[in-house]
This record gives sequence, structure tokens and C-alpha cells, in this order.
Amino acid sequence: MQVNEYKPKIVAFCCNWCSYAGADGAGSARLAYPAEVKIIRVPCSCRVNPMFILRAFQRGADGVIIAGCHPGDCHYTSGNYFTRRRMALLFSMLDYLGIERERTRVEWISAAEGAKFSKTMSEFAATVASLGENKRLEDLRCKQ
Amino acid sequence: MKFSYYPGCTLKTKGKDLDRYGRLCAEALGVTLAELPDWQCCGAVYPMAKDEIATKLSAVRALASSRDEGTELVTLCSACHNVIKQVNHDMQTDADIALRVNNYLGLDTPYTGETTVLHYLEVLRDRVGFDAIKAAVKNPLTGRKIGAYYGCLLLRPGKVMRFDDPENPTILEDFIRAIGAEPVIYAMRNECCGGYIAVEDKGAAVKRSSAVLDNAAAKGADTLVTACPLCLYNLKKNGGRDDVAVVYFTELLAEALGVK
Amino acid sequence: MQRIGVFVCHCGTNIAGTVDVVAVAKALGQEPGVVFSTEYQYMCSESGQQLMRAAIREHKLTGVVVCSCSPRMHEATFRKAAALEGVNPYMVEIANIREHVSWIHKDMAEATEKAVILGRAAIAKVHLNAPLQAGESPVTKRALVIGGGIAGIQTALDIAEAGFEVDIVEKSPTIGGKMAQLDKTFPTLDCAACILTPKMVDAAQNEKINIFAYSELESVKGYIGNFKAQIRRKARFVDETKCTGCGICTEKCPQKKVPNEFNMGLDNRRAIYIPFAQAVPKVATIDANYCTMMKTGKCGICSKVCGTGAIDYTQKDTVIEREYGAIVVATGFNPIDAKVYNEYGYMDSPDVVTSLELERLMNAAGPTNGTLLRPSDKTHPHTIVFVQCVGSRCDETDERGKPYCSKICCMYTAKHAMLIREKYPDTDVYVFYIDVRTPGKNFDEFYRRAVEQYGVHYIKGQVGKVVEQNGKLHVQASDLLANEQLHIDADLVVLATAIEPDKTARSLGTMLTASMDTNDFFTEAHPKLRPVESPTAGIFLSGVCQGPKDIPETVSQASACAAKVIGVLAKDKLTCNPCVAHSDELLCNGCSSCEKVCPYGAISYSDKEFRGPNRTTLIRRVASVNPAVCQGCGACTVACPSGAMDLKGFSNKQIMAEVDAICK
Amino acid sequence: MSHGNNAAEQVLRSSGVDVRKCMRCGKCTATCPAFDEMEYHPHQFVYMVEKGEIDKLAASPSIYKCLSCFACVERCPRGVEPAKLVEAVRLAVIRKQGMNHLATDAIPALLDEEMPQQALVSALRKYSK
Amino acid sequence: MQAMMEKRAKELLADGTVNRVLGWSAGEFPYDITPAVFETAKELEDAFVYNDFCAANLSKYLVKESRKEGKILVFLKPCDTYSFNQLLAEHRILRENIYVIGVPCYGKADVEKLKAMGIEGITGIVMQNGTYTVETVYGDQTVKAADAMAERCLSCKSKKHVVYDELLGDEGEVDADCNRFDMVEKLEAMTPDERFAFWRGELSRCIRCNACRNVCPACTCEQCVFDNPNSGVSQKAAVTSFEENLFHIIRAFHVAGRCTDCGECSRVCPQHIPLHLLNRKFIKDINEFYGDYQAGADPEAKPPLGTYDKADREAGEGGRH
Repeated sequence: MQVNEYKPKIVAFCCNWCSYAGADGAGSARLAYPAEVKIIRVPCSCRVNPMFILRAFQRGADGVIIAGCHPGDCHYTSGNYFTRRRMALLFSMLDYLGIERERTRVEWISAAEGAKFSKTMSEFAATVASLGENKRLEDLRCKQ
Repeated sequence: MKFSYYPGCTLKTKGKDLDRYGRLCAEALGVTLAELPDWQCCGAVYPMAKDEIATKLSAVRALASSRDEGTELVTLCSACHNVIKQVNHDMQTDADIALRVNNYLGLDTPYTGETTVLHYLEVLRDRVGFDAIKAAVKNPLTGRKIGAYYGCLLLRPGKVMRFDDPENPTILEDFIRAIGAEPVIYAMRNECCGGYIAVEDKGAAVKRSSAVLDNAAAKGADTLVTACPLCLYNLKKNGGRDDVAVVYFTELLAEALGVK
Repeated sequence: MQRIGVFVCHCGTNIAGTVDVVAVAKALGQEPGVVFSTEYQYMCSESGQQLMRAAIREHKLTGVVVCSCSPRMHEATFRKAAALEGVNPYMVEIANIREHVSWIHKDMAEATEKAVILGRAAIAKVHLNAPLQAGESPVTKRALVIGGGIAGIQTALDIAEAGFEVDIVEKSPTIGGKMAQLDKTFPTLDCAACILTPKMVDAAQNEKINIFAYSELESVKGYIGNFKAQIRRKARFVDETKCTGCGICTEKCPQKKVPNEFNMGLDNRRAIYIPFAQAVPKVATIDANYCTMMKTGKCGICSKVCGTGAIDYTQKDTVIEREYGAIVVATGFNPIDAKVYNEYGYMDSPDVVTSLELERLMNAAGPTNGTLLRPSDKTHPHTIVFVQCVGSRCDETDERGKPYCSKICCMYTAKHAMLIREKYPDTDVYVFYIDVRTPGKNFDEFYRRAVEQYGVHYIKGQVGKVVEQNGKLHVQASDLLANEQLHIDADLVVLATAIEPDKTARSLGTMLTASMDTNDFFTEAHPKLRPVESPTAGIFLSGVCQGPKDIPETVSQASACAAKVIGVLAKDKLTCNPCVAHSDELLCNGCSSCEKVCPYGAISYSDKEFRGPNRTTLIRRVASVNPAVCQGCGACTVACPSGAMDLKGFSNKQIMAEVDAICK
Repeated sequence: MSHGNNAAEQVLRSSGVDVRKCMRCGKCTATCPAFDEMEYHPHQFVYMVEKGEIDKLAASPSIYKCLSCFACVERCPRGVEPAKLVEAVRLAVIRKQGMNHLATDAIPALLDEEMPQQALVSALRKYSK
Repeated sequence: MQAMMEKRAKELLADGTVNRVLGWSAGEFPYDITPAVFETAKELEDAFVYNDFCAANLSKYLVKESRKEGKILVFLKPCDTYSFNQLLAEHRILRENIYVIGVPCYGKADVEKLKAMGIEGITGIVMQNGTYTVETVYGDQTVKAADAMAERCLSCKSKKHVVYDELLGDEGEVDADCNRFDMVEKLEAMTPDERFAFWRGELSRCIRCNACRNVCPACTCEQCVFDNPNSGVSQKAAVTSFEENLFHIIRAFHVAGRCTDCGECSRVCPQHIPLHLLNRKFIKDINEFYGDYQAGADPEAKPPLGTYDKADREAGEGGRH
């Protein structure tokens, strides 16, 4: 174990109905995941504007994950289907610009899947940690 | 219509009739069956284990060779069909098997399940069409009561074979109607004849085969048709009754088309 | 500048055990705009709320941040408390430091740091919060019930009882549903018709209830309190107002070869028919697919014999439009088609029947007048094999069956077995089961009676193959406890086929924007706490459309559903969720991108005049959001390139402020 | 239940079967045409592999009685595929030196005139390595 | 062609069908063409041009022009008609106030390329049989069209007009094999590091002049988010590498599924940043992920980001190609 272990900053956008509740479920079941993961509650995964993701990277996030209801289970019927399209395109574009694709992810986590939430966040945090600091999409002025 | 054709060992020896009539009928129906060069024995039973690689190679060679020809691959023997189709499915869906097979074979272009495998009956149903066959029939087998014997290998596992409804198949019955005979439906048509157990335990094969024949006979069948040499053997040899004839479906087709 | 108060909850040791709450309160107290910061044992307790209210008064707080459990838990509690002190409830934000911090982290330093960051994010958001006013919309005081089975009937009766109008839309010619087809009901063995038909009559006679039988829902628009539905009233070719249900036409009709769906196709009916004697409405219907007159123009016998002149071969479908305040889905179920399980011989032999077919074979009003006879040769079966779980409890990847337990089969099979043994003691009855599931009042006792009192042979195992030969059904099965393979020569085999939601459910779900699970059961708003509501406001769930249920459960759910509907209809106005989208007309391009992704049709367009440069006026097409229809998902906000569309309570700037606070 | 049982793990790996999917309905055994010839039946294969009792299965003639008819595979409502377990146990046995169930030189005695190649190839593939 | 167009424009002005004409006029240099509105026959005679330097896509000007009094005549090249349709689909232009004449285009010349060949004193250009005859004060010079054609025209997707009221000259065809994704594919084949280096090299030259945005027929927002101080992301100039990235990613995302690939962004970029490669990446991905879609081809078509399929691929799925 390194003494000065690098801890990434991770922003998790969670939809209120499924994934945020899944995170609550992970909490209730005491299923740990790294403290680097900080959750922002949004009504639906389709509320996540690509701008928010880029903003997070700009302000020094090393990874951004969007979690929503499983396809077909969206509280608003279709929101996550739009999320899927938007993010498929955005992530592909980020990759095209040479930004590590592993820094972004979309996952479907239901309110019942506390275990999946914890597992997904742990895996994602480990993946992002292995990539190291986000250097390709950050605003140096925002780094302290 | 041109297809690559994989006859298999049995069709070159004890099952010659299945092959011979199959080729004659194909020709009569305008279907070209181009025998694959250098095919090897498929092994007769699908190697189910995930760590069986060597026993899957000959099937993959045939599949790759058909792909290189740019044609679909037609089989006639149920056993060969089962092995080749299941191995093809492995190559499409099991990355580990596909990798190891390809490493072993070292083909110019790795094989990943591109070939479509068709059974001769599927060619009749989906490419020629039973209506066209009906039109081509010269000697309709009117009055014959024929039971379809599917056995296991054409139908199962249904998810892989995608041949017909594994519990309520209709392809052979439709075939029987097309050649002018009356199909006899009986429940044992998709139950096992005993298969290769006949080599070691004749008694077991007798039990299985006679159950099939008895059920078909009770339903009034005078003839059973099959696409499998081993089924034919078991039903004839171990079925214990001679009031029901057992023949290859290609033979009946040849009879109906007037090419026998 | 906001004046923000921060309240950190210990939640006993739930939070304080892992998070240094004092340090969190202190750290957050340093944040700009925070004028008060404290921590307390239980913020949600009465004294905790008093503490918050006192602080609001004392420090003239304009915004509140509570660091506590999940907002899904107590957001409403704290919003209410703030509102009592005159602070807009939407000026309260929760930082979830229990489920998302203390319960998942062990290291106190790490957990405390994270709690502070989440607190900062909440503070950053509150800085940008604006007071939100929930709008109001009027309520149409009428309910629509889709489906006229026992669930729909019960819901309709209860709603009508409370004094509200209800329409029942039923696609078949009569209400009654599956229960009308049943013989007896478990575990009491009372006759289904005897308890159902009085309810059907009640529904018909209740002046608050309109029954639109032989009708289908065509479209639904609108939102809770204000739905508009189009109902297609299919042509019966019989004038409902004139037909007396005397039945002479159905006796005289020469077309006798129509499979009788009410008897599961076990016998035939005429082309003009009344499904069963107690049908409601008791009106004849002409089946145009079979009627000679309709097909060839020659016949007309029914018209000649009808005393009231009710027959009208030229009748056309009509579409009516009605308004509703709430919609109840009660679309019920169907058994799956047993033909895919042909190893049981359903396609090969008429003596292999489904349980619902057996109901008809045992029913006094059924094709055999209640005498149990084999369909093939009309003889009395002596050996009967029941197969449980046909298509239930399958693996997710299974292509034939359903992954769920159909719930009702164990009990109705016990009922069937018991009734047969009672009526025909010379009959051997075998039940092959995987598990016998009998949770329910008097259920297990009932099952035990079948075994102990009636001598039904329950065998733990399954049937593998049924072979029909020489008039017998040769059943090959396993007896797992004996480790044997059994061979039984049976006369009748009964398949307990899985039940699945009615085929119309999926398209209905889309029409209502009500969510469904992968099995096409409607999803409830909360699996435990809101079991009779759909997540879509104003849509309620009654009966099996939500999941497998037996009759008592269906009826209780139907009544619960009615209570929820009454709760809506009793209000004159409904408050809307204020966290809805709104469009800034000055920025809107009118491009319709937002409209295309709105699942509720909440966005509309109009041409508006704007002041252009040099005192000119410009007319532009701009979007506006109906706040009563919008549910606040935010899909439109991302579709909008100009940023004109934003979501109240979750605005672009608020979310970015949270991002900034977290990444700082 | 046995964990870390090498033989059982090998069988699970080789067969690709998830024995935990089994709900003990017994349909495999109900449908098996070789039931009478078997000492251990399909459902027992599933259960015993799960318990790690590979030795008992390996020593039983049952492993040579499966007809590979795939009826249990087709009809299992849980997608467990018991035939693949039988095959995996048999492979584990015949892959060992000198453990062939059928020696090539024993075959002529079993033959008859009409028996097709297919039967012999199948038997050799199933019974020997 | 120019004469034919001028004649037709005068007729339509004269018979009152239209009261204005949107076309091209020569600027200080004959190759320096700017869009212009003509109101009289005289103005047309004085300044109207149509030649192989007339590259500008006029459709965007209709956002304002079609909202003015009377009907306007507009000349649209094949690729401009796609933009026109897209604007129509988004209700940005009023069809009833526009009279569209489709004019042929065989590929516009890139004056920079001509200059790079050492051709000076250019006064005009004529294309015939794959050759540009460049008129200069020093006499005519001929160059192979392929050597002097604008990059975007070398991989022209369509010479067919998808909308018009009348057509002058020949109608062309959609070219399915235009190879317009070749460069995108080349970039995709690179390693992430190489791609990152490529884009840093390109985007770091951005001076945030907003020319790309101003010319883009899909960028017609009443107020751009980057100009709106209330949006939380407004920027006057790209100060850091991040902002260069952010602006171009978000701009490309905002036009994703709407961009018709007219190539104006790259044409006008004073820094010669190949901005169209961002848009083409989205177009290529949309085609591959959700089936072929050409924005503007059919104004009734469902935009790929305004619809979905339950069987859509997952985000991040399926490698980078």
C-alpha cells in the first residue's frame, strides 16, 4: 500500500426514483463503497446535461457516473432511453477527443439494487483511480 | 440455389440412401449441393464441455470452409447437423471457445460463426418451399399414413437449433403433406430412440425404440420417416415390430418426385 | 444573499457514531451565507423541529440545510416545519449524511470530510433556490375503470358508494371477467357466480356507475384531475336500449358452430349470443365474423324473431369522449397458451386441459352441466393428474415461461382435487408439485384437508412427458422423495398454466404513460407503501394487472384502490408538484426539440410578439409548459440547446453549483 | 455444500452449468429416457455436484447411460442443463490415463452388420479419450 | 447559370411573386463573395454573382428574412437545401414567405488552395469537365478541380436538392459513397493519446471568434448559452484549454442530430480548425448506433435525439468504432 494513496474525485448523478433510492438501499444494508463517490440527486437521469459532466471535469472531477432506472422502468417512462442515446453519443465524442472513456459511465441501478450500487461505485472508483488524475479535461485555474 | 454440402461419414457408408436420394431430389428441385472438399468426421456427438476444443475443430473447419465459399452450409444427417450447428453457436457466443479454436486452427481469417447452417429440411421449407415441392410431386403418396420421427438431434436444444418448436414441431408433417401423404401425429415423435446406447446396452435401445414405434403404430402410422441413420437403425433393428416401415425422408421424397 | 441555517442530525449514533457531527456543524458554519449552524440528537423529533423553527425565527433564516438521513425519508417533515415559520418549503435542502455517509463508511475522518462536502453542496444549492409555489388544477369528479372483472367492479362500486360517478370500460360483451368463469372459490368453496353476480347487478343498477361493455379505450390525454378519454363503443349490431335479453335470437340463430370463448372453446355458441345467463348488460351481440347475414347478406332470422326490433345490421362503432379525474387500471390476466408446453400433450389430446378449462368442465353452467367428463369421449375420468407450475417460476432466460410464481395455482388445484374427490370418490387424483405455497388465511388448512381428508396424492416432483396412446394418457413423472420415475395411465391431465397480464396491458401502459415491469405488470408507485398507485399521478391499479393475486386479495386491493381514487375526487383542487420545467420565452427558439422528448405532452407552442431592435416587433414561436401536466423529469432541459428550458428546484445553475461544491 | 472442492469446481467450469439455478422440481428426472438404467438420476447430478459429491458420481455407471438426448436441457424450466453435468463428470473420468470406458478392441464384439458408423463414433467419443 | 438566375430573379421581382432576392454578391475581390439581399433589378445587375466561389449557405439568413414583410427569393445549392429543411423542421423559418430556386453546384473552389498554387490577381472562375479555368489579371490559368476544390466539396454527400419551388440547371444525385467519414475513421483508428494530441493541436488554435457559430445554420439560438450570463457557463473568450474543449464539444452536441454536414463551420474558421470532424463524428455515430439518418433530408423524420428505441445500445458500449 502506498503511503500517499491517490484518491480520485467522482461525481455520481443519481435519479431520484431508482438509483438514489438504490444508494439509500446500499446505506441501509451497510454496503460500503469509496467515500470519493459523491452523489447529486436529479429527478431523472435525463436531467443530466452534458454541460454538468464537463463542468465536473473542469472543476477537477476524475470520473463522472450517471445512474438511472433500468430501461423500461423509468419513472417518467422514457427518460433513461434519452439518457442512453445522449450519453452514448457524448461518451463516444469524448473518446474521440482522446479523453479516457473509462472516466464516464452510465449504469442502470434500481431502487432494489443496493448491492449493485455499492459494487458499481466501488468498481468505477477503482477504474478511475487506476487512470490517475484527470488531466485532459480540467481547468487549471480550478485546481488548487 | 447453391449450398455447400456436408454429407458426413455415415452417409458415405451405411446411410448411403439418405445421401443418394437427397442429392437426386435436390437436383430435381433445382438445388445445387456442392460437397465441401476435405471435410472430416464431425464426431457424431456434440462435445458439450466448455473445455473440449479439439473435438470441435472438424466442425469449425467445415464451417470456415463454407464461409470461404460464400455459401450457406447444408447438412442432411441429424447428428452432423446437431454437432455443426451447436459448435457454430459456440463460435458465435462463447468468446473463450472461439479464441481457443481459432488459435488452434490458425485460419487466414479467424472464424466467428459467420456461416448459416441449414438442415436439408430447412432448405425444403424455407428456400424451396413446400408449395413448390407439392407442385413438383409426380407420384403423390396418397393414402399413406406416415409418422414423422424427429428424434432429439434436429430439435434440441431448441434455443440453439432454432429448427422448429421443439415440443410441437410441424416441419416433417408439412413435408409429409407436401408429398401427398397423411401425417400421423404421435407424442413420442420427439423422444429418444436410444441412440448410441445400442452399442453397449441393446436392451436399453430396444426399450426406447419400441416405445416410439408402439406409439406411432397405435396412432395408425404405416411408415415412419427420419433424417438420422442411427434412429433408422434403432427403430428398424431394436423397435421390435415390422408392421411399420422406417425410411429416410429423402427416399420418400425421391419416390414422390419420381426420381427414385 | 440568503441567510442559511444548518442543522446536523446525530440520528442517535446512526450518524454521530461515524461522523463527527460537531465538526461538521462547525465547518459548515464557516460557509458564506450560513448564519447559524448547530447539531442535535434527532432533528426529525418534535423537539428537533422546534429547535429548527426557533432558529428560523431568531436568525431570520431564508434557507435551511439539514444534514440528516435521506431526503426520501424526512424531506417532507423538514419542509413542513420550515413552512410553519413562513419559510418557503422549497428553500429547504437535505444533505444525506446517513445512508450516503455514516452507514457506509467506517473511518471517522473520511466520513466527516464527506459529510462536510455534501453539506457544502446543499448550501451551494440553497443559495440558488427560489421559493416555489405549487399551482392548482381543478378535478373532474368522475373516475374511469378499465376492465370489468371483479377488481374493476369492486373499485367502481366503492367509488360510487362514496358518491362519485364511475365509468367501467370492458372490452368483452359483459362484465364479470375471469371470476364469472370459475366454479367454486377457495378456501370456502362458495360458488363464484353466487357471490359475483349480485355485485354485477349492483354495478348495473347503481346510478353513479356507467357500464360501457363491448368497448375499448382509444386514447387518453391529460393529467391527474383532468383526463380526457376516447372510448370506442364497438358495434354489437343490437340496440342495447331495445334488447331485453330474452334470448330468442340466440336460440333461433342457424349458425351454431362458433367456438364459445366463455366455455374456453369446449363447446359452441351461436353467431348472435349472450355470453352467459347472468351477463351484464344482458344484451345480445352479433359476432360479425360468423354471422351469415353480415357475411352474405342472406339470413336475417334474428331480426325476424326479435320482438323489440333491436337487431341493427348497419350499426357502426361510435367513439365517445369523456372526462375523468382519475383512471383505474383493472385489466386482469389470462392464462398463458399451454401449446408451448406440448411435452404435456396439450396439442395432441383434448383430454389434456388447463385449469380454467377444468373450471368450465366442473361448472353446472358449463358445457357438461357440471358433470366431469373427458372432452374426447365424454366418459368419466378415473385417474386425473394435475401438473403444477406450468410456465411459472422459470429462469429469466427461459423462452416459454414466466419468472414469477403465479400464486393462485396451488390453491385452486387443491380446490379442484378436493371437489373431484368429493363428487367422485372412485377417482384417483395426483398432484405433481414443486412446492405447495399456501400463505393465506385458512389456506394451508384447506390444502391439508385435500391431502388428509380427501386422499389426494400429492407428489413432490414434476411431469416430464405425457403420451396419449389407446385412449390413455401415459404420464411419465418424477417422485423426488422416493427417487423414482413414475408411470401413470391417466384419463385426464390438468395443467396449472401460469397467468400473465392481459395482452392489452402493454399498449395501455404506453397510452397512460404508466410504467410496467418486464413482465408487463403495472409498477406500483412504491412496492410497499403505495401499492395501488401507479407512479404516474392519477393512475391507480386494481387487481392482477399489478401482479398475481387471488380473489380476496384482488378485492382488498380493489377497495384500497377505490379509497385512493376517492381521495383524489374528493378534492376540488389539486396542488401540483412545483418542481416543473419552465421555458424562458426570451431565449426560446421554438424549435420543438423539447416537445419531442416530453413523455407527458406538457409542452405547447404559441406565437408571441416580442420587441425587436428599433421599436420593431417580432413574432416568434415559443414553448410553454403546462405546470399541471409536467411531472418534472427534465428531459426537455437537455434537449433545449439555448438553455431556455430549465427545471425549477433542479435548475442548471443549482446542479452546477452542487458540482462545483463537490469538486472544490 | 462444499466450497473449494477441486473436482466439483472442475465439473462446474467444464460444464458451464450454474447448479444454483435449480429449484428442485425434478422435471429432468421426470423426462429422462435413461432413468431405469441410471443409478444416479439427472436431478441427483445437479444436487450432488452442488454438494461436491463428484467421487460418487464418477464411480457410478450412470455417467455412461446418458443418451445426450437433451430432453432435460430442453425442458428444465430453470435452464440448468443437467446433461452437461453428466458429460463433465464423465470427461473428468475418461480423461484420466487408462480410464476409458470402452476400448477400441472391444468394439467388434458389439457390432452388427447394419450398425451405422455414427453409433460407433458416438460411443467412442462418449466413452473414451 | 448566373445570367439565368438573374433573369429569373428579375421576373419574379417584376411579377410581384417576391419582393426581395437573397443571393451572393462580390466583395472587394471577385473571390470574396458575401451573401446579400437585392430589392431591385438594378441592384441585381450591379452586384449579383453566382460562380464557383459562391460557397456561402444562404439558408440561415432566412431565419430573419422570412419573418419580414413580403416574400423572399432564395437560391439554394443542393447542400443548402438540407439546412433549409432542417430549419423548416425546427420552425425557424416561415416557408410561406420564401420562394426557393434550386441551383446546381459541382463543388466550390477554395481560393486559399488557388493562392497556394501561386495564382494571383484572380478575377473569376469557371468550372468545366473537372477543370477550373481561373481568370486572372495575368490571363487564364487552368487547374484540376480536384486540386483546388474546397475540402468539403471533395466528399460531397449530395448534389440533389431536397426542397425547392423551382429548379434551374441539372439535378444531381445523392452520393452514398462520398467517403466523408474517412478522416473520422482515421482518427478513430488512432490511440487515445494520438487523438488527444491531434485535437489539442487543432483546438488550441481557437481564438473564440465565434465565426463557426455565427455561420452555422443549426446555431440559430436567440441567445447562445455561451453568451448568456445567466446560463452559468457563459464565456467571452476561451481562456484555457478546457474552455476551448467545452465550447466545441457543447456546440457539436447541441447540433448533434441536427447538423446537415454543410461544412460552413470549417470553411469560415480563420484558424482552419477542421470543426466539421466533430460534427461528422456525431453523424457517423448516429448512423452506426441508430440507423442511417441525414438531417434535413426529410423534414418529417424523427430526430435521433428526439426519439429512442428500447433496444438501443448502452452508452460506452461497443468499442470506439
